[in-house]
Amino acid sequence: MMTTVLASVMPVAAINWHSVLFLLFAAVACACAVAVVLAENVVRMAFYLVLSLAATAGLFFLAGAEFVGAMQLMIYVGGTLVLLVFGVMLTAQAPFVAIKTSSSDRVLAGMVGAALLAVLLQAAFRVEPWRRPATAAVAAPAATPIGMALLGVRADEPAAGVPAAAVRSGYLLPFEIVSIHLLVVLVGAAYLARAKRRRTPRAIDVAASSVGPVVTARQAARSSASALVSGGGR
Amino acid sequence: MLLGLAWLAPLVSFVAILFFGPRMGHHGKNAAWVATAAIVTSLVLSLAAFGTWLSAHPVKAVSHGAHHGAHADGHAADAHAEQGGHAEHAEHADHGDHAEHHAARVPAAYSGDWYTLYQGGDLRLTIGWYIDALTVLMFVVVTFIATCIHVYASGYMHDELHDVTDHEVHLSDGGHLHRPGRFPRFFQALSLFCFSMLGILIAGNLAMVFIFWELVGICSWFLIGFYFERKSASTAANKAFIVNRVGDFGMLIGLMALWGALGTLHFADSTVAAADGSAVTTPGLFSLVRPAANGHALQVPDGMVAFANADEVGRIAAEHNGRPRDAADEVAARIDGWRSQGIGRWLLFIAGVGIFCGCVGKSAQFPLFVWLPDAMEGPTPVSALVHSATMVAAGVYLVGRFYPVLTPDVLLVIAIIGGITLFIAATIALVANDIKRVLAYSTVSQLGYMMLALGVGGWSAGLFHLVTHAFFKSLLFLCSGSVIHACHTNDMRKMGGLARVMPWTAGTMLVGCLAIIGAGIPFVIGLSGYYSKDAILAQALSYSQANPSWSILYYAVAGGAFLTAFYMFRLWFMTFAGTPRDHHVTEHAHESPTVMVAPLVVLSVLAVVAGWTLPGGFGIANLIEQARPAGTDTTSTGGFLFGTVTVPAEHLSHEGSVHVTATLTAFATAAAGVLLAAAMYLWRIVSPTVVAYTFRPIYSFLAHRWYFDELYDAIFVRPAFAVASLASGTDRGVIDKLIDGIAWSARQLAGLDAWIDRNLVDGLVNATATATWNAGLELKKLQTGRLRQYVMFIVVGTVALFVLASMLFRAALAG
Amino acid sequence: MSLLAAGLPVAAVPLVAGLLSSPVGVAHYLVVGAILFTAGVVCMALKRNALGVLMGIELVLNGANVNFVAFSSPYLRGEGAASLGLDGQIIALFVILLAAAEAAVALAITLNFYNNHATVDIDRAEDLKG
Amino acid sequence: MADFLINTVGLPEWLAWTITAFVAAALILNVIAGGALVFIWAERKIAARIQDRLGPTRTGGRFGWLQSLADGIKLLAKEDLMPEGADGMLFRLAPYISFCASFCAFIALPFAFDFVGQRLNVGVFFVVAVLGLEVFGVILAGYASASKWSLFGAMREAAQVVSYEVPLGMCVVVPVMLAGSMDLVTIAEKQAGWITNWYLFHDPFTFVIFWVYVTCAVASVNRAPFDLAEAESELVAGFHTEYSGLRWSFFFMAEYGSMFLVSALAALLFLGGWNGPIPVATLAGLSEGTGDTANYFVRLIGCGNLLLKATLGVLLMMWVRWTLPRLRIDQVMTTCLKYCTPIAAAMFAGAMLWQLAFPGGVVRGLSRPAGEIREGWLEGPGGLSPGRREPVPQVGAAGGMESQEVVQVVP
Amino acid sequence: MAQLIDDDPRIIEFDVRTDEMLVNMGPQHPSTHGVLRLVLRTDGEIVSEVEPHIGYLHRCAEKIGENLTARQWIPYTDRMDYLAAMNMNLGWSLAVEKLMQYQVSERARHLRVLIAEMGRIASHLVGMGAYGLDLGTFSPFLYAFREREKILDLFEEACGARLTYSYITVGGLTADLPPGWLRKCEEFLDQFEPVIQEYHALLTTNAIFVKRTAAIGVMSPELAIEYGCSGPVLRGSGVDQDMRRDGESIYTAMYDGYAFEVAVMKNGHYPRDHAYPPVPSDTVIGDCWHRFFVRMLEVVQSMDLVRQAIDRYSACKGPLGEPVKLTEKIPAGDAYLETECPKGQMGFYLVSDGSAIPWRVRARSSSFSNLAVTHELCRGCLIADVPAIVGSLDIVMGEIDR
Repeated sequence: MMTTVLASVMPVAAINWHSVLFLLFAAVACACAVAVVLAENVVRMAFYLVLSLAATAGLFFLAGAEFVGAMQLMIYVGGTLVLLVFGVMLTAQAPFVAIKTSSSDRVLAGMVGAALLAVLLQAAFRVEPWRRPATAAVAAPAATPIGMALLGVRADEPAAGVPAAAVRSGYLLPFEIVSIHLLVVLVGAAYLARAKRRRTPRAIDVAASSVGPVVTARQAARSSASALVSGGGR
Repeated sequence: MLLGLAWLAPLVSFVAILFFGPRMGHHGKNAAWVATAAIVTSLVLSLAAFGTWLSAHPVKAVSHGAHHGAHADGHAADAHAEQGGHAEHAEHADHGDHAEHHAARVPAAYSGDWYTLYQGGDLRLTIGWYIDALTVLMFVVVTFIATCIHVYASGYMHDELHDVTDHEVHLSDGGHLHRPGRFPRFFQALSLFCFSMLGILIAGNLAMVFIFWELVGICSWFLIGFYFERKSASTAANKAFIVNRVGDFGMLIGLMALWGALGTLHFADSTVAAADGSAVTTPGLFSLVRPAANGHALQVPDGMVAFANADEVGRIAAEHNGRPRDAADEVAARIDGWRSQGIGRWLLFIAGVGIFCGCVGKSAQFPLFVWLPDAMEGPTPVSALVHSATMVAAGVYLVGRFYPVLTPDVLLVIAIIGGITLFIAATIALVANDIKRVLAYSTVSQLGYMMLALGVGGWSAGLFHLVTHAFFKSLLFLCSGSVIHACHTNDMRKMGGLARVMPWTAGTMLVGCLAIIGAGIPFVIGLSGYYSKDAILAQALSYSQANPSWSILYYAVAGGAFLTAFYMFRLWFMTFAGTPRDHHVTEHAHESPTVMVAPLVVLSVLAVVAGWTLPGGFGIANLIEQARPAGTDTTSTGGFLFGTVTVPAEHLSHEGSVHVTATLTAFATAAAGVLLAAAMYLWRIVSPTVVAYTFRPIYSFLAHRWYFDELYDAIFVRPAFAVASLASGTDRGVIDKLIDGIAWSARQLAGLDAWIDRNLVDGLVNATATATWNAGLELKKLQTGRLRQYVMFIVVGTVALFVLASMLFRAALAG
Repeated sequence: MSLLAAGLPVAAVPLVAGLLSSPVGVAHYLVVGAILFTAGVVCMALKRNALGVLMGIELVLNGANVNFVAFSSPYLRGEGAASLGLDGQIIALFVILLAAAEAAVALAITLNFYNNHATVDIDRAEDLKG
Repeated sequence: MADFLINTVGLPEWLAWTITAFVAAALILNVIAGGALVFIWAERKIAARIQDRLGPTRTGGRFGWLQSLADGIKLLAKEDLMPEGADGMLFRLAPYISFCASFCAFIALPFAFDFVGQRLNVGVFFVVAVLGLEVFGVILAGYASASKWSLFGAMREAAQVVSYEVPLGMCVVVPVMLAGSMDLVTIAEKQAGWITNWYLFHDPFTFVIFWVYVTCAVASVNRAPFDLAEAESELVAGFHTEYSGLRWSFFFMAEYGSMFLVSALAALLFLGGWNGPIPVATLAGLSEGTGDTANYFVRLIGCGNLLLKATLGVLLMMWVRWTLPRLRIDQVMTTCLKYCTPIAAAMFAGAMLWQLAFPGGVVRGLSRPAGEIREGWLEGPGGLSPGRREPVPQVGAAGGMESQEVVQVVP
Repeated sequence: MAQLIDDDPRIIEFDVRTDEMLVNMGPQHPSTHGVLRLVLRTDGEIVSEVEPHIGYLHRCAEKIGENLTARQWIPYTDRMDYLAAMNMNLGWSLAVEKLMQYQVSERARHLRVLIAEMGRIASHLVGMGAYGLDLGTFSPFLYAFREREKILDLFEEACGARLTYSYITVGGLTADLPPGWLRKCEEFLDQFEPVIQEYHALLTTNAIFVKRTAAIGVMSPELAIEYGCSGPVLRGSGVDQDMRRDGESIYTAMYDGYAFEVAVMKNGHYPRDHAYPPVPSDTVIGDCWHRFFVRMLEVVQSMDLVRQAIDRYSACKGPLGEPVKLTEKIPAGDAYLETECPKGQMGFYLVSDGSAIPWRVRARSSSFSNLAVTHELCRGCLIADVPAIVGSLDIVMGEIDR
């Protein structure tokens, strides 16, 4: 029915396929984001989050940010989420997978969320006038300018006709900082997640250490004996 | 690019040993391999670069600037002429009209930047390169000698492979220091040292030079203080470092003068691709000081003139208030006038002298040469490296590199300093008995030679001597190391007759001695030192002819040659000739292992041949000539400080009369020195003891090294102590008392205050605290510890803020 | 779809048609970003599970990223309008990287919390409560 | 093809593009599904031959060539079991996620110049990233199965794949660096010419890193000796213990799809892509621009080349699987973190320095790749290719976008 | 307290602490060699405790033996270690003969050696192939079974059965060898010898195999003796014991005049009677690799013994002799005899009241003792090591459960 109504309103040829794809990805992203909120089970939440993030990556592709999109897939979806799922499973015991929230909290959060959404939407509609996008040929997006910028050279601005004096410096320093940051985070996370605990020794350890106590006992016996002797001598 | 890699190879080794040194084999045994491999890599790459350079810029036999156009068909003859000992150069003697040729001649040089460290305003700090024939040559020399020394050191330092008991360090309990070996650490420092030196060589700007300059300094500190448990070693290291800092301070002043006035520290013009794609060329120091427009003649750069005349510029700017372009135009129009008034030349002089100050420190020139002999406290390979190829060479190299910017005044200063150094060091070397000290003072003396040569305009002569000296001095040091290794003593008086037990060492050392005194058959052939020393003498003679008032310089050189010959052969005779003086020493003496002898032989061969010019003109001298800075091959006259000084063009020294005189002088003085030494120490016609006794005061003056250490002690150290004790006395006697008094009265006041405090203020404060406490108790309930509520608060707050703001400042936020 | 099929506002049809036929602009992306952001915030506020809160944070960051990318996109801007250009994409990249780092640390903290308290309920993380 | 439909058949543009897209999707699907069938049969035969057996002999007449089809039919007919405690939705979805990830990566995989689902600027990156998503299906399957063995398998897979992405990424970066592009088409095209132009032989470092890549690729698609996620002697069947029937076959197809994918990627990155060891086409004068039909056949041959190389890669993996024992999980991680990653990093640095020292290459100097000669048409996806004489037809208001979205498989 | 924890060597820092899990490995699991059930208590991949549960294959064999005559019980011994049924037959026959003080003919003695050693080869081939399977490589398993099939063909020709032979029996063997059998057997041996190098290449010296087995499941000699381990498991720990040499005289008499060296590491090396691959440096005596290697050595050793037995058997011209009657009475008393079976020392005990039917029958299963040590070996290992360790013990559930 809807199709027919729709078809009566507009011809199929008028459909902007870019918009269709955008709507598709946007719908998946938003729906899954909402599903994350609504889901009770942590693993399912993670699953929806993956879908949402992947759909966002699709949006990035549509927006011409291919590198960012691939990065999103690789790091966010691939790395972060696996990490999360790990966490879920390391603590995978039934009572912890689903911790219920009280319904009053839900209502409250819903209201607050709605208010925030209203504010954000209002901003979204008001800040940016609804412009028609450029239909003229745009330079094909490439990863090269990003790479150059990360190395400290702005290749895009001169290309865009920015006067030489106004070309800003690249992102070498932030890039390095982020690199160091990641390293520190890795080390820190590994350190934080450690736990001390008693561990049943392996058989090999037992075999190795079985010699130890015996010897010490023997030595102890010997030393006490010698103490006795020397004491007697004195 | 090859040189860049060659430069970085020791860095790689340094980093590798730094991190993995202790794990490299037993006690880091393989560190030597890593370091040697790195330096060999450097050597190979340098040789490759050398080859590339030669293929791109074939060395021509003509050493006299721009005549090859006019005398293209005379090349073969020239080559023969040079082979024959520069016999005939008359045909070049009369070139009145080569100014325009000279103007056109610019040395082949490449420069550029690898990486821009910082760019802001005019200042552009880069890691860059400036490569000409000199750089390439020095790369080969440095890496080659460093390679020899690495190989040698891997044998010499084997003691460090296991735990070492240092018998020279006495602990409080009477025992000797026992410490783990530091083999990898040594090679680590050695690698860094080579890296720094190569960095200086390749540097494309003064800032980079300065960075590596300091790195060389710190490396020398590491290496000289390698046995840092020994007090003498650590003191020597500190001394070397501090004395160098004194020189570096001057260098910093020079740097600031240059940068402040000219805004660039690059040697060469640098071309930077501007953002709009066009290439913007910033002139470097060389082209600023010797602009091509002016026929590469030296002039005070515009920037420096304007800088020196800042008041006037400011006034002009004020006149043209609001029209900076006009102001600039007017300044530009008037600069030539100012320049002719001599404005700014002081600045250039200061810059030159400042830079030279650094070189004084690094190249151990008077008055900062005192550190070099003490640096003998380091292991011998280090001495060899420091003395021949790296540290001291850095100073001469920098003067050579910086030569175009130096005014005749500065050159004169350099020449004088060089002459003084040359003489003082040579005299001290006469009486020193420590084999390494003799060599050390000989180094200082030879450095004085080089400086003097540069100062009197013998650019290529000085650098030529630097190269040849690098070979034979490292040879001499390694030989002495070999001797010390065998005899376990440094004292020459205990040696003697070693030639029989250590034939290789003796032979190679003899070659080194002959090379350093410039032995050769006049006008026919000679060892490497023969050519370089002749060139210096000739140039000094030429200079003294041009400036009769400064002819003392020539005599200093000639006298120095005599002294050199004397003390070098004194050393050789005392060590190797005659009969053993101390049987304990010679009994255990033995030839060194192959790994130590091999570098000796290689170096001795080079010490012989390094000065030769092959048929066809290939030779180090010509190669250096290729890098001659633009505009320095003419006779130039100038100076305001010491009257007019004429720096004669270097090729003038090749003129027959000058050259013949110089050669004969050199030969005569050297022969006289050798004969005297032989007379005293070999044939024993004249007893050294008697001579020493006869000239007792002079002997003890020399033996105490001109009392320089005592002088410095008296001038600088003692006063510093005195000032310090005065300060501390003032502190204790006056200031402390004063403060005590203040404290006492403050105490009384405080007693009063305490009463007020307790009764009045505390009551108020307590009331406030109670109120705060109660408020806190109430507010505590808000902080539930529940993250989720906090999130909620934040969101509500944000929304509320936004709503509030959009109601109040509708326009501001909604837009 | 089913709502529409059930005969509910046919007036929505022109809207859908408009969405389908008109090109996408920045505002579209901003709306998506807003929804993701809000979902994230609500998620943070709602979930008692520490991991759920983490996921909320990820959503929030992601919503912000959508905005950055949208503002920097060469396709979504009108002629002559100022665009963030490369900056937006690079900021988005950094956000992604830092989000990964944040997730690692937060997860480590969560695990540590779990090791100490045997739960991941953040309502029980009130040791520092005033 | 879209041109053909629009210009010759006269279909409306949107329909033409849709049909083109579907045809492309179908082709890729066939590569996976058909490939999986062939590979399963090949695996059976190869395993049998390695083990002194005959393998399937009778199904389909001779050589048992219909065996995999018969298996497929059996799997279709099998009951789809789901354990009682399983998380139904995730359990059902997991195989499809795995399969989709594997399938998605094929979109950016070129089979020959212009034979590519969607030429992406960041093609390599995209393929690797999407390939990494396959692990999600596995994790979800492991979790949703409500079996401890499955969970173990999933955890192993997660740890392993995430770890191996690091050296894999480093290996992939080397050809990217050499080619100066992340576009797979450009990378492959830069290796055109004689065999010496292949990045495998570019320098010693690339040669070494190729083998590191092979190791990491085998590990990242979970093949022996890194098949820990499904280690049958330890974990029964790992993450797919509880699966049966069609869903199980989807995992299988995803696995074979990924195997083919990494092999094809290896071929593209190191082995010259669709360029044979000898530039036959160039020698025969069949350069680009000789004519559309000639072009088409040249590319078809190139496509065959690539398929051949990828198949060889898959066969290599099979050979390895039936020869070597399985590593332990900690050894797998050790291999990754202590060997592959440092080696890859060192080789990366080495290749970089090599490139710095010999920018022209050493062996490459012998023959210049065609791509460098025809530099002009290697630029980005928007560029004009000689095979297509006119610019990409612009459709709709946002015509510029279409070249991004539209699938161009057949010129 | 903190001090205490820091000093306690048993407290080890973990990367990540996770929940403990109880996992059932078996009885339906690909690598538990039958119907063994292992209950693992795991922390992630790390096994903290392993508890073997047995009894799924219990068939009351011993009780049945108290209702049958000694010879009638022979087929039940077949079903104990069904992979080396010949050796089971031999053990029981010898135990009964010990009580009866029965002496078999010389020819039968050599034939028994021949058959028993062939059985040992067949058993070790399964052990080896299945071990490869446990470690995830499939092909060696089939290579091993290819050769085993040839042995089974030979057995089938000799006694008519491929698995449950009941060939060796009280008082001798049920039948003599058919003509041409020895030639076939020699052909098999000649063909088999180079194949062993193939096994070495695929398993023993394979880097991954060594990585999986070296220093895994290390069993000290003391531990092995404490738990009563025997056979290759014991010898793999470096204990020099082999019933064929150290057993009771009625058993060792069988091997009189046979030259063989016990496959055990002495003074740091294994017997040098054949060309063996070198021992990898990262192995530890008593680990899985050594247990496996001892089996490989014993295969070669058994081939030697078979060759010697063939020579002696064909040299023996006397009659084979008939087995005792089915209802032969057994003298009153009891007898216990341990023989060296492929899996270890298999002991049979019988008490007779003088009738033909033993009053009491007991079997001492070697696999049972060997399995008992599992929980010691697996403590703290990884899940993947559990099959590797259990596989290296080479157990047969039929023998354990009886």
